[in-house]
Amino acid sequence: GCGGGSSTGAAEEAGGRPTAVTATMLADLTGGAAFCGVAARTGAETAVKKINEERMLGETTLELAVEDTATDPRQAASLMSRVAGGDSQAVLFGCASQVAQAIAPVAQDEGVPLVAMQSGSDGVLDAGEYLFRSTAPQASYQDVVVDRLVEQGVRSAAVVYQAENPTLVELAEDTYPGLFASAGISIVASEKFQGTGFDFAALTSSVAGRSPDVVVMLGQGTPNVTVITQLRQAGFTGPVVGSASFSADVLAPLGGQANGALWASDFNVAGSAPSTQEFVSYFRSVNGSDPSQFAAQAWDAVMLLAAGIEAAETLDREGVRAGLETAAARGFDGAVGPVTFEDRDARVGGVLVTWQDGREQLVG
Amino acid sequence: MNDALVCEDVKVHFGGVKAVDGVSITVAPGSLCGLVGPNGSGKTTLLNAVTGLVPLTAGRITAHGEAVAGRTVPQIARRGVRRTFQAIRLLSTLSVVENVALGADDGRRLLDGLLRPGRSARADRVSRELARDALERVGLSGVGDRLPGELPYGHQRRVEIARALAARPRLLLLDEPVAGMSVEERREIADLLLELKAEGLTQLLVEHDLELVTRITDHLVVVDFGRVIADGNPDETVRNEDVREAYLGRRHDAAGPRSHGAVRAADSG
Amino acid sequence: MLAQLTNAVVLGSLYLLFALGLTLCWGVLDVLNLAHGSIFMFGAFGVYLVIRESGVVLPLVLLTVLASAIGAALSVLLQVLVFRPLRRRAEAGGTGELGVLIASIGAGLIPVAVAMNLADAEVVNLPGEVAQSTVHELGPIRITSLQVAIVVLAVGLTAALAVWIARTRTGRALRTIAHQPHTAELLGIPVARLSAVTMAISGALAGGSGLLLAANANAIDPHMGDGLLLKAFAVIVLGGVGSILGAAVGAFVLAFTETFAVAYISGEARDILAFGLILAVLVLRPQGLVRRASGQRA
Amino acid sequence: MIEWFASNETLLLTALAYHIVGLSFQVVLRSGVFSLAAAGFWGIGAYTSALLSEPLGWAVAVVVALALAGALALGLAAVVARLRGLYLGMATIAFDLLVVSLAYGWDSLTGGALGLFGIPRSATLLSVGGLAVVATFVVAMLQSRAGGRFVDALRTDETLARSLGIETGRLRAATIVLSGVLGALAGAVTPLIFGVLGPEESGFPLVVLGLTIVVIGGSGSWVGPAIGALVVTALPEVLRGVDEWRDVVYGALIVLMVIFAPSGLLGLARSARQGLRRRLVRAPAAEGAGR
Amino acid sequence: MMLRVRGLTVRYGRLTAVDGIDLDVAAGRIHVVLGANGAGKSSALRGVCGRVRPAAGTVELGGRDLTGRPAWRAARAGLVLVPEGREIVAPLTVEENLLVGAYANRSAGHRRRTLDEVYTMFPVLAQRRGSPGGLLSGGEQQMLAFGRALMADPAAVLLDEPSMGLAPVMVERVLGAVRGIADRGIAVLMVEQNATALGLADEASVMERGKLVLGGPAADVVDDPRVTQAFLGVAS
Ligand SMILES: Nc1ncnc2c1ncn2[C@@H]1O[C@H](COP(=O)(O)OP(=O)(O)OP(=O)(O)O)[C@@H](O)[C@H]1O
Ligand SMILES: Nc1ncnc2c1ncn2[C@@H]1O[C@H](COP(=O)(O)OP(=O)(O)OP(=O)(O)O)[C@@H](O)[C@H]1O
Ligand SMILES: CC(C)C[C@H](N)C(=O)O
Ligand SMILES: [Mg+2]
Ligand SMILES: [Mg+2]
Repeated sequence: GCGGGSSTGAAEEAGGRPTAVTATMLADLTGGAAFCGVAARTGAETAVKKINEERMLGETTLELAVEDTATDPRQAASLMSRVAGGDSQAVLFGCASQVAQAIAPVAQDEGVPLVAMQSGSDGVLDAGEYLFRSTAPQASYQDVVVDRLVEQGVRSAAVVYQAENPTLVELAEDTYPGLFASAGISIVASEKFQGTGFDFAALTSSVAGRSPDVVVMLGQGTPNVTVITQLRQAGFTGPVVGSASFSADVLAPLGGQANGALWASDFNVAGSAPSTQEFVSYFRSVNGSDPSQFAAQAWDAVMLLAAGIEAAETLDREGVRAGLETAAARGFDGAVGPVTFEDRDARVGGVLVTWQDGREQLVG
Repeated sequence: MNDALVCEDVKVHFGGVKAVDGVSITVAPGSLCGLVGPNGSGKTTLLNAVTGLVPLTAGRITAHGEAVAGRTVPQIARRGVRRTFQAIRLLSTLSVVENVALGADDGRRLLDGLLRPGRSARADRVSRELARDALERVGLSGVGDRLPGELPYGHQRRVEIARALAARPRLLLLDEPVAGMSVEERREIADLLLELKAEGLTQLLVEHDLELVTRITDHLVVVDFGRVIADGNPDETVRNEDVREAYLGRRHDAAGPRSHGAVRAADSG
Repeated sequence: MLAQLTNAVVLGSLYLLFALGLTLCWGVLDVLNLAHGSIFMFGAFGVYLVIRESGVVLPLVLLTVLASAIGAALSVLLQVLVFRPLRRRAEAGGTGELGVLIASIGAGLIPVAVAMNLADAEVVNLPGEVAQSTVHELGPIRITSLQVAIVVLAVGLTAALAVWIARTRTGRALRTIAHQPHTAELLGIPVARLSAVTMAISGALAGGSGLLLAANANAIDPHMGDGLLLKAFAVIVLGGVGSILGAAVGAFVLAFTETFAVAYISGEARDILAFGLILAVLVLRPQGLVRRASGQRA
Repeated sequence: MIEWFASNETLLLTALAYHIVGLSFQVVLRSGVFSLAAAGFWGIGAYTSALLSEPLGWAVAVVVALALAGALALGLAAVVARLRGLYLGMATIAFDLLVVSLAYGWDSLTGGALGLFGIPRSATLLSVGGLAVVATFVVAMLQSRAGGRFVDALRTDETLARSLGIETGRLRAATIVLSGVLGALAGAVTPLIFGVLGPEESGFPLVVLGLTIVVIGGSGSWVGPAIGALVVTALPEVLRGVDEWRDVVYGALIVLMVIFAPSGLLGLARSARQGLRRRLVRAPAAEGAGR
Repeated sequence: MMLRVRGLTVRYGRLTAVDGIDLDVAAGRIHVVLGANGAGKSSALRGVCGRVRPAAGTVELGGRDLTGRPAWRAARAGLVLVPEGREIVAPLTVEENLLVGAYANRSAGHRRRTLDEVYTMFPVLAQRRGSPGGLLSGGEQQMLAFGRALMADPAAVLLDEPSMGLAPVMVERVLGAVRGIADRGIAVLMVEQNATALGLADEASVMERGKLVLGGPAADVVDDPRVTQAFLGVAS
């Protein structure tokens, strides 16, 4: 390896402080997590615009290069090691955790600070101190959903989940069983599927046949739509519980069939935190549309990086890493509201959202 | 001494088609034996049976005293039984000389290139040498580096023969080797077969050119509907009435009057 | 049980619809067209684009016709721009069959990339009024009108194609092209034209079934043809290459195996069982379930 | 220069691994034994080395992977001995997908759909390059001289090959095993390059990749896979400029290459060289049928 | 209809296989081309029927220009080649092979009649009508190829060594059939290696290294010493 590429490519001022910092964003712009990656890219670019516009880093500007991982761990690992050989001082990543798991060890080995958004599974940060996650893992706030289900008197549930995404697998195999057990909700079926399929009739028939009160549907993008359609065809009429993957209008194609879908999120445009409202209005003014959860999370990743740069004493990779550590220890007010950190990993209080009449809405 | 080839009551049936239906033939070592018969009478199928390409329905075949049954096609070939094909079978992507060299290669030494490079280099030189010799014998020196598809049909047939010769066979089975050749060229091939016989090579020749067959063979077998209908001295055999009926046709009531003289002219030579 | 049986029949019909076009150009043109999956997808995606741009929503039947037309057009384009020049050049000696395979893979990347770039939402699908289909209930069986149509179409088209290939003058000409295109020319068969017609039919089958699948799954995924392609390949080989009826047998065998694996074992067993079955069948019957005369002598 | 190597190390390693994948398919295409099982053995090799390189060290892990793949390939060759052509192709694809579904299903060993990560990235240009050279040497020697004729004969006319005394049964089996072991070798080094391994990596896309490499490069000898691997590795990098339309251009380029270089770039180079030589030497006009 | 060939030249890369030959075959006449292996006989036929694109020259059938048209157009126009090597479609049955030969021949009634004629001419084909063509013996395939050409109801046929691989009895029958089809008013251009066919020819030419070196009424050609020497085998 060739770590600590210092400020090789960054323009330097007389005083020694570079005038520009380059960050490379590896994003899942195509492939299975594209529904998230594309939104994340917009969010990150908007944040960079804001930072440079308002000179939030003083004389230093932040430059963002974006590369597509195609949601392919191997391609991403290879990209990561190339970026490490280049002159970026930091790497941003979004979204899928299987991809994050591939690039994290490379970033650590090569000594490149990495800020990941989404990527909410265990083990992403295990490789070491160069790794940060600015999005709270979904598992940390699913209790809001289960509390709600208990209120509604739900007694039984089925879990249907996609095999390729570690976050979803963790939610299905650890988080929900644990929460359901303590809430007294029984799991009548737990079915795993592969995202490449298009026919889930056999699965949905057998799930519907067990007549659960709710179905927890944990998929990445399109399969959510297909599975829910076929669940409805198979005669299931109850509510559907989902994950962050329901954000970004994934449910729109389902029309009325998705009404009442419920999931936990860390963000909603109607969120009350001032930093949220500030973000939403800036995002609207730049992009002319409402931000999705993923855009908000990517914004926060950039903001954490900016805070790290501000806190850094030197703007080489090691300096940025140290700065990030300081910034994380302080926490910050992000698009999702106030964010705190535990061991380089973000924590937030979750909010409950539901799908009604073609829109995502805050519950309660 | 064993006979070079003995077929005893050989039957090869394909479902309802009795392609060979009880053929017994003996070919003496060093002889040139002819096998003729109408189209579809089972000649090629018999060659296929001898070389192991089709399984016997019944009967027994021995080559040089060893039973063919129970041996695989490559084993039979490596015991010196080689053949040419009626429908030309040359490898279109290999040069002519490599096609012929394949006949001389030892088909068991598949991994020698890696395991014994020295030996395989020597063997390769020998094969190519044999191939060039064989090509020369069939009158094709100088075309070794061309692709077979570029050669005229008649020359492709010669390459077929050369490939069999390069293997230095003990028994050579020829399936219509002169089809599509002019009289002059037939004569050359006939001379070659006679030469080979003089060298002691046993040959079984399937051919429709009766003039040629009677001229060069020692012994002629005639088959029809998968059975032997005549067997013996070539000249006598062709005079056999059954043979004339089945094979030569009663030319007096054939087509137009014009054909008459010409066919005579061709055959009387 | 009955419900799962129904699922298997519907799934088998989907496999079959997809496989018919593939086996047609494989059996006839000796082109294993791996772009078939992309054309299948683009039948649906093209219709989506048309609806999005024009705002006009036609009934499902007409949309299916439109999708078939799109598929046919793409296939003919593929034939004219890729396969025909390839064949012509391959005569001079080259990769032949395999070249066609790789070229079709390359060509197949294009519609997928176009679809990914032109999709404006994360999940694209047909308008609700098109995708919506009445559910019929017969005891434990639940089946939508659309699914009934899929089954009927699959069975009907299979029969029609089988008769066409086996019995008609054009069918014989196509089989001649399949084995000896050069000889076909000698016999007065306009090989280029008939090849284009075959590809058009194959493409129409792909495009139309793409739309039906998209309506059934309520989503259009740029990669939705990929997985099906392998399944269809398996279906065809399982049945015996070039045999239309074989494809039908293969499709339903595979569909039943998969459905029962999911229903009674687990989701993971689906592929293990399916591919294990394919391997086993081929080992036991090296020419597929429905064997055909090859006409080859030793 | 050194810097370029350093920052493109992964790319170069990828090209080397692709070259080995290409070799495993070249062996198949040249001999016409349409076994596509190399992709499955890639998976077997990859999981073996990913799981064992931590406890045993990468070298031992690779050796174990090759031995395991060799033994399994021998078994597979026996099972599919009667299959020919695309039927063999399909059966071996089924084998590949079976390996993939086992990798999905056998969670406790393979990490299921999530795969394995944090694998020691011990591949270096030296080690992988060395292995690639050895693999190339093996293929080149096996296809030299008579060995080359044998595989060509097997591809074009198996019946004929048998009548010439060639043990085609053993040759087919040897081909399947060789292709499998080469596939396993490529598989064994890959997780050592990337540090991650997922079940989907060894399925049909790998078959497509292998075939593409060989068709683009040429199947005539080991040079084809080398050229093909370089092209397939470099092309996406070169096409970075066209961004999201990359696949459109990539697809179109593959089509053009297949059409205009039907025997691969290798074939193209050969005929160019021949044409040049002809022009230089001015070969006397072929005297046709001269005898 | 009259088949008229002028200046036909066929090249394979740099090799000129046929070098500007002229040939005329009138309806109902048989023209035999003799020549050694590699003389270019097959190439000439391929050039005439459009199987290979001639480098130069013209081909006319009944006044219609067919030069450079693809082979299937020529076949539609009534010019049919029975190729060297037969080219039977292996998996199709014998009957299907014959029927596909009639592809260009749209009249169903005529098709049936010709089919019966072919079966009468070659009873073995009738016997084997249901078995795949590829399983026939070499000679049987030759008959099938010949029958298939008749099915097209051609105006002119090109025969490339039709007697190759046939037993004498069959040679007689096939050549008799050639006379028979000529007598129906079909122009026949036939390549043969030996003079067997010369007896029934009206005109004959001898080809050598891509050029016609001798031509005229068959009777004259038969008497030419070069022909007797090389093709009639009299000198032996
Ligand atoms: N594999 C097979 N399956 C079915 N029938 C076959 C097979 N092989 C040969 N036959 C039939 O067996 C008969 C004998 O064929 P064979 O090729 O041996 O004849 P032949 O004597 O060589 O004829 P020719 O002189 O025309 O070459 C033919 O009727 C042929 O159709
Ligand atoms: N496809 C081809 N490519 C290159 N050269 C060819 C090709 N076909 C034929 N030739 C060459 O053209 C010349 C004429 O061949 P052609 O086959 O026309 O001869 P022919 O008179 O029919 O011979 P035969 O009696 O052996 O059939 C020969 O020198 C041959 O090598
Ligand atoms: C949006 C999803 C692709 C991200 C997924 N929940 C993860 O954290 O891996
Ligand atoms: Mg024969
Ligand atoms: Mg010829």
